[in-house]
Amino acid sequence: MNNDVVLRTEQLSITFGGLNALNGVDFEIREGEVLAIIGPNGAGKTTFFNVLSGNLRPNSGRVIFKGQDITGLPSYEICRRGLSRTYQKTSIFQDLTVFENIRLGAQIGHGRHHSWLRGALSDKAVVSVVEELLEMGGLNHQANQPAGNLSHGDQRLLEILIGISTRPELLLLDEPSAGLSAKETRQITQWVKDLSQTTIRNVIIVEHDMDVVTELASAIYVLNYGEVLCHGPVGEVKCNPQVQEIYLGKSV
Amino acid sequence: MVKPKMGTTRRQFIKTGILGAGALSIGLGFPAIVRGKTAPIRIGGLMDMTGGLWAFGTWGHRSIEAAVKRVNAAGGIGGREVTYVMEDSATNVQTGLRKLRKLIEQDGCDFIIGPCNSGVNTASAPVVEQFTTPHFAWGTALSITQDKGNRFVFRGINNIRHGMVALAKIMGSELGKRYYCLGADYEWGRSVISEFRRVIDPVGGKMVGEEYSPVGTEDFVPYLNKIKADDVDILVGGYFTGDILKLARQAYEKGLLKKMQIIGGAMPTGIAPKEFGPAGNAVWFTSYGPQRMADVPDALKPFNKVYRDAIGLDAEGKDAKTGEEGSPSYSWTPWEHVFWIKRGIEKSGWKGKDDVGKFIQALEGMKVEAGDDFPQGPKAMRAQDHQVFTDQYVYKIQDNQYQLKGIVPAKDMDYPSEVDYTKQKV
Amino acid sequence: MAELIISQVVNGLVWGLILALISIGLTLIYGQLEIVNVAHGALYTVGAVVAYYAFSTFGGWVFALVLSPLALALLGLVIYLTTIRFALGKPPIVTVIITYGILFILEQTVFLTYGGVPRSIPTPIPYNIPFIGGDYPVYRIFCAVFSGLVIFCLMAFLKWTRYGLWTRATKQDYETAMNMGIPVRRVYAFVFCLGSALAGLGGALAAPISSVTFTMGHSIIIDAFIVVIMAGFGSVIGTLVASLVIEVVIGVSAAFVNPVMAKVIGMAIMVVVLFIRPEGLFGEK
Amino acid sequence: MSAEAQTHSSRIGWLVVLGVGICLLVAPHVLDRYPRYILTEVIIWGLFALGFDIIFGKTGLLNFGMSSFFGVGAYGFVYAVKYVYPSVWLGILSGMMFAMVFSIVVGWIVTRFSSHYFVVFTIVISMILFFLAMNLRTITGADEGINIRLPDLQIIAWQFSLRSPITKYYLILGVAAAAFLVVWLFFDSPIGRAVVAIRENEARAQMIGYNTAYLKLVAYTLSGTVAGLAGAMYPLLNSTTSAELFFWILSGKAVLWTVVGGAGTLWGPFLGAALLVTAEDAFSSWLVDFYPILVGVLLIAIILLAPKGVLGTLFQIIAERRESTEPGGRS
Repeated sequence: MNNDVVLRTEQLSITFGGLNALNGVDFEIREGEVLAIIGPNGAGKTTFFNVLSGNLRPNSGRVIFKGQDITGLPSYEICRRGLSRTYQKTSIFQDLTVFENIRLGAQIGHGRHHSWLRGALSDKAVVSVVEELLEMGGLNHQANQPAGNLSHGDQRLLEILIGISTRPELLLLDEPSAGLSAKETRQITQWVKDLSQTTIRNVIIVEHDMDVVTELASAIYVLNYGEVLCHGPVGEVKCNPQVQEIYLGKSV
Repeated sequence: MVKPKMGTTRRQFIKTGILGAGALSIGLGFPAIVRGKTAPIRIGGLMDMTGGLWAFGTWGHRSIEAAVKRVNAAGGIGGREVTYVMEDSATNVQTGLRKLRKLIEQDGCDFIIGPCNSGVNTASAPVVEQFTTPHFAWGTALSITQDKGNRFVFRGINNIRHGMVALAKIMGSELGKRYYCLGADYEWGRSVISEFRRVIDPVGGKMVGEEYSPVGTEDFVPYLNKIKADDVDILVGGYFTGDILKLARQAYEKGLLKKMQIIGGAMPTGIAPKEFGPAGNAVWFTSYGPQRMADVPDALKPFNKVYRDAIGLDAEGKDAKTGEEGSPSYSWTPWEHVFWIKRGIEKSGWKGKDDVGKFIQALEGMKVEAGDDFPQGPKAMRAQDHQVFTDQYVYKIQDNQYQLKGIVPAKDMDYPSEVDYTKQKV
Repeated sequence: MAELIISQVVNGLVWGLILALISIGLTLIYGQLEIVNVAHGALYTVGAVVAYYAFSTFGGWVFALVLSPLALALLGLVIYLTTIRFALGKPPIVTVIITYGILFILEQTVFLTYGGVPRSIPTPIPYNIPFIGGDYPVYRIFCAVFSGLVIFCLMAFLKWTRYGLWTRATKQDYETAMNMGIPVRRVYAFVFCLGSALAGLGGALAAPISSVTFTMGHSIIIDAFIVVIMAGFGSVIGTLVASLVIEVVIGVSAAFVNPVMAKVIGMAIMVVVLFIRPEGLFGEK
Repeated sequence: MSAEAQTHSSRIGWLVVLGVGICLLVAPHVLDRYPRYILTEVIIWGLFALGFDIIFGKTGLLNFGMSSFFGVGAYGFVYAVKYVYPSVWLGILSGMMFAMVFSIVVGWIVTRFSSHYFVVFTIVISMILFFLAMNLRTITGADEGINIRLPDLQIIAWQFSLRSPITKYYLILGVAAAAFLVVWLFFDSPIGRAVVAIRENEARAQMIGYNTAYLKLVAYTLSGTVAGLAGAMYPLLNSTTSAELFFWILSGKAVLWTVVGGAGTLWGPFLGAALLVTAEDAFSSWLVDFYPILVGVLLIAIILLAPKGVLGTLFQIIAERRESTEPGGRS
């Protein structure tokens, strides 16, 4: 096996009540790559993420992460091994402060989550990471706000910040621009781009907005009816007539 | 958890203010601390005014109130006025214990008259011992004047043992030898059955089966199914009030009561005999006092009338005002407890807390005659276990009436005491 | 022994049907409104009390059987409008606390008006039929048949009528139902009333078997919760099956062990079922 | 602002804590006998409700069977003192350990359920325990319970008689304060804060690396142990215990006290217990008939209008006041 491969799936399949949500998906992401997954609604993109992150257990097939089989491991274990994700529908800790939202992930990143003999805030290493991340996301002025008070755009940002607070080696972004205005989309795209060039080098992104995909990803996988239709560099896939027909037809 | 909308508005502030103020005003309802330093003798009544035994509590309360009024009208005890404070023990041991403390510690009560709830009475025993406050128990579980009691606990009413002995004596020939036990799974229910066995086993009784149902059973049929009508003469029901009603009716509907008789643990309170319907004709009860005026022995009739008039109980054993069923089988006891206290004080010359020892010694072995003070009849307070011995009544329902079947005199129900409190310090 | 077991099974089925009637009200309300109604037992009590008054006023048992569910539907509407309406969409645990409050209010109101003394209603059908090892009251058989009939009608109603369709649509997808022009709020109110009426009917049926007191709902509500949770919250048919299973199991085990252990075995069955199938027998994942 | 933000609390907060602390220390010498008794009892009930708050207010699981832990703790105390060795410390330890073991076993079963399934499950298990406690009378004494004689309190070489209610008060206050401190530290620590994350969003907590099943078991055990510790102090106060302690009414009271006082605040349960126990005490003799109705209305009103309870809403208001005056800044 190539050591360069961060994550690989083999013949991943899952069915819901007779419906093949994923059907023999082979997938691969290499070190330093930003990949996008596209496809029409119901193509199985989010299901694919759910299987990778351990939310769903596949009926067959394997997920290999950093050379280890992680198929069917509980999601917390997968996260601790360095695979983190965000959600299309914002999933944050509404009543907790923005600071605490990020801190919860950061203490996992530092392996400090078992301790109960010391105050959580006296852990300088964790706190400084949180402050760094807040700075990075420009949320430091709202650190003490309950996360539910943030604007939608900031909540999307916080969603990603929580995702990277656990110091993952691979980040799965599920439609980071969902529900954002054009301007906000541009901002978050730029932000993710910076991120992928500095901290988190391996990113898989599910996205509808082709501009975002073009801006961020180096290669694309196209899913349709739970199967990989085709994959390859962005330019190549965009030109694929099949892809244009089923998905990109109107927008390219 | 609940996720309220963010941002406290003025409205929310006001809302909280109102709620907070409401809660605080509840808290501040805490009554001012009043401590009597002088004259009155304080009697505390711990009564189950709410919860399952509320009917007993309500009548007990009326009884004490009337008795105290009567004592005061006659110039109090030794010239001192008697005041009465009532607290609701809510048919609940935890609440009862707290209210007991309230009576002793806050209201400064010198004597406590306990509720009909055996659980509260047994749990009270260590507390009254600690505070050296005489306690007059009203519950009928045997243990109150046995292992669970102590020198500060008295009981002016017979207990289940008397009740079962009396039943056996009166039923006599009607009492078949084969019996089946079904009781509620708590101490009182179990002791009804064990006391019945204590009486009948030595004279050839044969137990066919024994079961205890969990508290709150609605359907007795699964247990009744185990009983074969031909094999059993008597169904011993270790149940109280509402449950004995259910048991009897369901047994009747199952066709068990064609020949079989049912023994109820004690006379129900508040339940009219007609509620039993046709099932009633097979039901026997032991009763701690007379139900109707007509059942009272002639010698006691004038005394009983005084007491009934005073607490508003009519000749039929109903509330003179509302016509609802009263608790005549029990409600004389708190009344008499007031007068036990009076006799004790008068005999011992009790002046205050320091004389408790003298008071207790005065009551130990005391005999009282029937009178307005003791309308239920003459009594003796046994010294060793502080248990009163008095007459016991036996009833049966017949044609939708509680019908007196007989009265068993105290001397026929004697049993040796297993404890001797007189050896304890006071 | 065989005789005893048969009679335990029969009685278990009979009592199970009555329990199912009450429990189905609980599960309907949950399935539709996601309200965990702790006050359901108090509604059952009120149903029995109304039955008592109806019986003693009009002298006929039929009146009780008609008036109780009607009165309870009305009471359900009042409760819905005053409190439940505001609890919709809140987490189930919040609804537990709200209905716990309602339980306090209802029960004490019954105590203050009806009184604390247990009273009884004479058996409406005072006949027994000979049955292995003894007699069996006809009224219980009537109750079982009647309950079964009501449950059947209810299921038919939910399946074939417009309101039934509406309730199913609302249950599946609130927003789509809204867009399709289904009066969602009215469906909610209706289902809450229906559930309350079933509790009332259960109370009216059980009143002549049990005795009518203000605390009679305590033990039944726990039994009802046990079957509803074992069935999987929201499943009508599951609730029916679970009621029958639990009552038969309790009855049959009472033939072998003491009543308390029989009861504990009944409860333990629920624990085991949920341990294996956390979503309940008929629940959806 | 969340209750969690309160932990980095302002100076005023500490002053209040200090004030309350001093009041509690002085109280037994100022108060008359009965109010002192009530206060002692309130501390026990508050600690019991704190146990409930851990699982409900902090973890988001409504445990309607808290009475089991209280009962187990009480019996743990009585067995140790009566049958093993007459030492109060042994009794308290035993009550706590009994409750801890019990909550681990039960928690292992129930924490795999959530929401309403968890609620019903906990009720049923507590009912099973109640029926068994009533049934196994040779062990529990059923509803008549077991009365005990308290040994003297031994602290190193000093002996104190527990016949003195003041000694009892300080012992109970001390144990409760220690337990409160442990709980408070727990929820200030990384693991405790992770527990709160479960309440907020269990799926996400799992996704960022928390073994939520394990954390729920930890919270459940802590909750049961604290409630059991409160239970162990009940026979210490009243020299008696009975199977009635297992009855669901007591569980209902824990819910009531905590919701009224302020779920998730840790102080709220104590406040709620104080308010409602004194209210019950003051009212139930002259407002007997309407008290339960009042309680019902209060419960509904609080959960709908101020779901954080008296204290939680107060905290929220203070926090937002502070925020509006000093924008930004973490602490």
